[in-house]
Amino acid sequence: MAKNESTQPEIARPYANGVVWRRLSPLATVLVLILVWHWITDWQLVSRILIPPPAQVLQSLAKALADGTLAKHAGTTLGEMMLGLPLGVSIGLAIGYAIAKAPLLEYILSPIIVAFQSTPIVAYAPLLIIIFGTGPSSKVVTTAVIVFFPTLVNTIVGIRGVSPRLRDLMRSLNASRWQIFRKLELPSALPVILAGLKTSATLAVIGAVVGEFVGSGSGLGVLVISARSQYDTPLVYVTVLTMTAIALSLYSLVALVEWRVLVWQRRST
Amino acid sequence: MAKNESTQPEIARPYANGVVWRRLSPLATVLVLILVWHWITDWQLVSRILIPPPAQVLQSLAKALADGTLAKHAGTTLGEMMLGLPLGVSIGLAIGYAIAKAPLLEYILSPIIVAFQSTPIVAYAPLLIIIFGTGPSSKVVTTAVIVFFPTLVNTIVGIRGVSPRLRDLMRSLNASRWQIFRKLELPSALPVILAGLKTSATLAVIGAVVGEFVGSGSGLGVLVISARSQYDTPLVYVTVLTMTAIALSLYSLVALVEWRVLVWQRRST
Amino acid sequence: MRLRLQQLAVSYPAPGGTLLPALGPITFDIADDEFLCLVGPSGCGKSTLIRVLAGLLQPTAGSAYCGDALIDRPLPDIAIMFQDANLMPWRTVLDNIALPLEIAGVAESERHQTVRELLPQLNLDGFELAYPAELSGGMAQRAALGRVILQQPRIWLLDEPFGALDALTREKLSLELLRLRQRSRQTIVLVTHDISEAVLLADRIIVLSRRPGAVIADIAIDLPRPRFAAMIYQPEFLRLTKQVRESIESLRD
Amino acid sequence: MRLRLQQLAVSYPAPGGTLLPALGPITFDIADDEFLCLVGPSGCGKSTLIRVLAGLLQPTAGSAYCGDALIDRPLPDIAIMFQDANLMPWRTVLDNIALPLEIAGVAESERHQTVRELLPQLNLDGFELAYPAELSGGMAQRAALGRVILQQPRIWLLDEPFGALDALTREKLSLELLRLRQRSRQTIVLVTHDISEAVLLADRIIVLSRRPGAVIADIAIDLPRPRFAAMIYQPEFLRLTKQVRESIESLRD
Amino acid sequence: EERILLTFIPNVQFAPFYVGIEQGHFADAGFDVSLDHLQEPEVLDLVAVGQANFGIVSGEQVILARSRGRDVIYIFEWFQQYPVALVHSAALDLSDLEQLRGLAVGIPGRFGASYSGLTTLLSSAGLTESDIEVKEIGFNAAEVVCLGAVDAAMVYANNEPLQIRNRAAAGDCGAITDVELITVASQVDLVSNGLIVGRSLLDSDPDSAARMAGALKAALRQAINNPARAYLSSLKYVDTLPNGASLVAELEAAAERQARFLASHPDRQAVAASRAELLRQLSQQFDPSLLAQFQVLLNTIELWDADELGFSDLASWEAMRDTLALMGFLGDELGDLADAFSNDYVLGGSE
Ligand SMILES: Nc1ncnc2c1ncn2[C@@H]1O[C@H](COP(=O)(O)OP(=O)(O)OP(=O)(O)O)[C@@H](O)[C@H]1O
Ligand SMILES: Nc1ncnc2c1ncn2[C@@H]1O[C@H](COP(=O)(O)OP(=O)(O)OP(=O)(O)O)[C@@H](O)[C@H]1O
Ligand SMILES: [Mg+2]
Ligand SMILES: [Mg+2]
Repeated sequence: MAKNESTQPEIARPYANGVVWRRLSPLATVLVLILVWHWITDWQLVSRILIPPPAQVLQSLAKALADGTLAKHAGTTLGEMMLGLPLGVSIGLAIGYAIAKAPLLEYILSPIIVAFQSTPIVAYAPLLIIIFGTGPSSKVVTTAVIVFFPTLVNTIVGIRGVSPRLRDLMRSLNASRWQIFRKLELPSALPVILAGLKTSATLAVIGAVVGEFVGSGSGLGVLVISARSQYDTPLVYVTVLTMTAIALSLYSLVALVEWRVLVWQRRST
Repeated sequence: MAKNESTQPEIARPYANGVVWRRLSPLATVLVLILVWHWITDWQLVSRILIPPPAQVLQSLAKALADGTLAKHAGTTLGEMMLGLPLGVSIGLAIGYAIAKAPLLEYILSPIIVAFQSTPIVAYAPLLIIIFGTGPSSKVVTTAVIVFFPTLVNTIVGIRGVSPRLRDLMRSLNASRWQIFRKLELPSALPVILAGLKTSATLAVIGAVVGEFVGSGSGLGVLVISARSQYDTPLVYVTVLTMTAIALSLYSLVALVEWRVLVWQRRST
Repeated sequence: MRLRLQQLAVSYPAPGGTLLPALGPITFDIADDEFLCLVGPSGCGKSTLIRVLAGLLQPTAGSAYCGDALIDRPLPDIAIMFQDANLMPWRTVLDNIALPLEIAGVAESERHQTVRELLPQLNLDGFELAYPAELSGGMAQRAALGRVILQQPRIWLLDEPFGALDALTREKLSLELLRLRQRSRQTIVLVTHDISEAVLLADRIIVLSRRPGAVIADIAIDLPRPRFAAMIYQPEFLRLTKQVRESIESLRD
Repeated sequence: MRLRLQQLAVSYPAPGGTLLPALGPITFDIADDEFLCLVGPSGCGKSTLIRVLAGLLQPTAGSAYCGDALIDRPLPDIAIMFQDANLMPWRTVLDNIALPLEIAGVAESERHQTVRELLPQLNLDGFELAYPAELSGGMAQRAALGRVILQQPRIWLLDEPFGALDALTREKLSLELLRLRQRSRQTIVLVTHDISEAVLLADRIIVLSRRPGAVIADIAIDLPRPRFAAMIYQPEFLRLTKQVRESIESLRD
Repeated sequence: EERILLTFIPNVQFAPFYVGIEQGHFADAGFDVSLDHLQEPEVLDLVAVGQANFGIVSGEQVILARSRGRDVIYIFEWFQQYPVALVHSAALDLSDLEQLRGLAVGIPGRFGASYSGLTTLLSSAGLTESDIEVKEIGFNAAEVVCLGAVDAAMVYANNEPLQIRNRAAAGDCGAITDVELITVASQVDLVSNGLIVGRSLLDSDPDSAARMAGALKAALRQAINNPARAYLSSLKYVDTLPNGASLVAELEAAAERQARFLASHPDRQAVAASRAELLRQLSQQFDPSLLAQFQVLLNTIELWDADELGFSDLASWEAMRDTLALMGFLGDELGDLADAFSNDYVLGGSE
């Protein structure tokens, strides 16, 4: 099969034909997962206390939707992410670009950068609360911190991988720095940068939620802890599935951009 | 400066000369950071409650080293990481490779993969403990889970970026699948995969520590909470700095491999 | 081994969902041990044809056989030299040339030995540790040629192997090719834009039309062998050259 | 504008910390509006010289001037066509050719218009939306040529611009080049391995020695202009061709 | 091997369990005990599904979890007093809880004992949450209070106030020089932390439940009576405890003395006085930071101590249930509260 695919000259075809199928396949996966989940609870393979049946979760979802709980908390978390994600990503892009241009910077900055990435939030929670308060801004920070690193390292590698020949071409055309970035470096590094963004986008949810764990009045992190502390397992599931849905949407968004932008790579495979 | 670097034919030079400097520069950064830290506490810019003076932290470090506390807890966490990191990374490599070869898989698996990445551990803590117990194995799992994703997405992009022309070459030489992987795909995708590993390696610490938060008797995660609860801020700092040191070592290890493996890229820039 | 092309045609998918006919339909045989030169306008499908014979591209219609075997995947007896040098940027010249031996499982010391013996003929001695990005255009091409030579194939598919080389090096290497072939007879399909070169080397020259390439001339070159550079001043050589040139010039628009 | 090369030499760092002398020291001038052809063995430093003149490579010794200006960075009046096509794989043919206009800030509709007018001369019409990976070797080279033409430079640096082209296309494009030059006089430095082509096009041919390249012959081509393809049968042409060939053959080892 | 699931992390507050292991109370009752630390909901769920026989959680968790279908029974009340309190600067006059109105009060989040405690305090003063400004500050009360980001905060009475006080005394707590406490226990008797078992254990092996309750009771009493010994027993389990040689030597001596003193069967008041005396002696020799954890132990002992250990009464359960109802946390299956706990098993043990 794989062999056939690469020997046939009609390379663009499978993509064109497969589009509908491909778009639907994640839904199929979700359906299968729900079925498996249903069976697990139906046959009581695991206690219902630990894994509630899908129907119960659906009911809980309906309720959380109806009384606005879910919307409120998801709204908070989304709001935090929508600031933290672009913030962290842009800093990652900027510093990553700088490091790619001046490799010494990587050595100088690595202790700081790695420290940011490897310190659990509990350790600096008091600082965070004192400096940013208990409002959304501290969660924007935790999101930005967690999101920053994957974008950074992938930007470095992406920009370093730009063809030196094409750099020569741009220089010979007297292109400005900005033009070199916009017309050469960015498109050339894009596949790798987008991979970094995929990691960043899915980590963003965790970043906001973990920030909320530190101390918050609303948000999915608060909802999940509150549901857990009230032993409302179906609501825990509703909350977690909401997080996954958000992460999956962001992931899909990046995947869509990737798909659109990399026509040339698909066509030339 | 940047211009000069790229117009000079003596491309390999700056690397050769700069090696010593480069190796030392992270140390310089650490020294500067400690100085800044010292001034902050010395001039009481921030309350000592939040940031203890370096001298106090050093004292605490000496004690934690002398009585073996640090070694014991760091040992636990390291042990968890040393299993979880390779586990997560190999699964990431394997699935990433499979997805790169059969793009449909990405669509099918994405809901599951993203769910793993975006679910905070609190939500599945009971299941984790029921299945893996409270021993190190549950932390191996949390480490593997957090480490898996960056390796995965970068492997996908790396393998997809392999030149179709060189694939043709390998096929025309009747290379086996394994040879194609070993001699073409791996070296070609390596820069991107190593970037994924950089993210994974630094996340590994967080993965183990967060796993310890769920429930554990020892490990740096336990130590940091224990120190927090006793308001022993210097010990909190000692623990966090240990985590950073571990993450930095792993990061440097990957960076070293990168540096060795990518001679050709440096030579041809 | 005989190569047979039967109603072979290739189309590529083009932007807009249409198909771009790139080659054929084309039917001809290449005899065992024949040295065939392919000439034709740029973009007429020469490389496409070579890729089909190498088993790297499935034709859209018709088929190609090597002996009795349908070529539907790369066959072990056939080696291809691509139009671009196609070297691995992370391998040194030595390791790039040695790649076929490496894949065949030859031990490192032995394959390095073999390559080092080959390097002087390629004028690449002293560059075994250079990376492809450090080579001139012609040097990269010579490395790629070295890689094919090491495969010792029964059938050689050479896509403009001397395109980036100066006259002297070109002459040296094409004579080297003839010499190799004289020791053990092989089938060679060579794409070139140089008519004198084609006449000097080939048993037969096939001229392709503009895209989609079809055979517009099939000229037997019955110059005696062994051939040598000075032959280009012989009247018979000039006549053949003129014949090929004329069939190409008939394509002038 | 006059190009002046003064004791110009380039060495590359080689594996093992040594230096590889690639070119020179070399000293000569290229007159304003001169058409200079550079020939020489593969790996003798021709591309290196072109890159120095383009301001992309700092010489290790000596210097190059354009008029009175030291060439220490790419100058706006000078355009280079690389030995490999050097197209951006993510851009269509249209956008690859239009790149210089895009960088100069020409509006999209205008630059597309300009490129579309140029495509027929390059035999690339119908391929504006193709990606480089979908082009044949010669087509990619023609796209790269189109990109230089659009720059309308005062000084052209062309590194084997017709290397991957068949005789017909080669002829067509080189005559097109002469025509362009006749309308507004320009300085052209062209690297080629084809001696007839060099004699047909050049005012002057410089033959370089083996690496590190030094001038071993500097031959003025005083054939009348305008030139045309049929000139190759004229005795004066044959005499000049022979002269160039002989100086190259003196390099034979 | 018998697992007891504890919450949080190894800490001197779990001293009775260390004492029980080190001094053989569990072994005497036929148990080879190992301790695990998990988050409270995990402890409860694992006991509910029978992954472990014994766990320690707070009473409110039992009510909440039972209202969502977990059949666990509380058989031994470990903390006699609800451990949560409101801490505030001594400069702030809160003699009447009504004065909380309009103040910023920090709690870790809207869950757990702190939140229940706050709700109870407010309702006993006739206030509701909307009368004050609730700030979710996580477990960072000491820093946040000292730096003045809140006026008061809900904390564990045995730990944070001590830490803040020590800092304030050292001039390290911003403008605050001393703090005061309003304990929840001083207002309402709420059921507190205790030992839980699953229904299936009570059905299959009620005797082991009784033996465990008895062993815990004995160990707890021992910890209360001889805190120096309890601290020393904890050293092996809590490696962040101050364990300087001179402190350990002093505590060894004190433990010996206390053992002799206990042989005379002193009453509760006398024992309490002996603890206070020991602290006074130690304070003269050791830096407050070295003694902090020992002091935490003594504070905690105040919350444990009672004439009869292990018993909980229905009224404290009802008070807790009312608080939870007020918070809107109760699920739909709230059965008879009397099924949630039992004092029968405490009787099985001996002191
Ligand atoms: N991968 C591809 N996808 C789409 N079209 C292609 C592809 N490869 C080649 N073509 C088209 O097929 C035609 C023939 O290409 P081919 O490379 O075979 O020409 P060629 O005869 O080798 O030309 P040249 O002498 O310039 O190398 C061209 O029009 C080209 O655009
Ligand atoms: N980037 C580089 N690093 C190191 N050595 C190089 C580099 N580029 C070229 N060289 C060396 O410099 C010498 C001249 O190379 P150059 O590309 O100028 O040759 P050329 O005359 O253009 O040859 P050709 O006709 O084969 O293209 C060669 O020996 C080559 O190996
Ligand atoms: Mg071709
Ligand atoms: Mg060259």
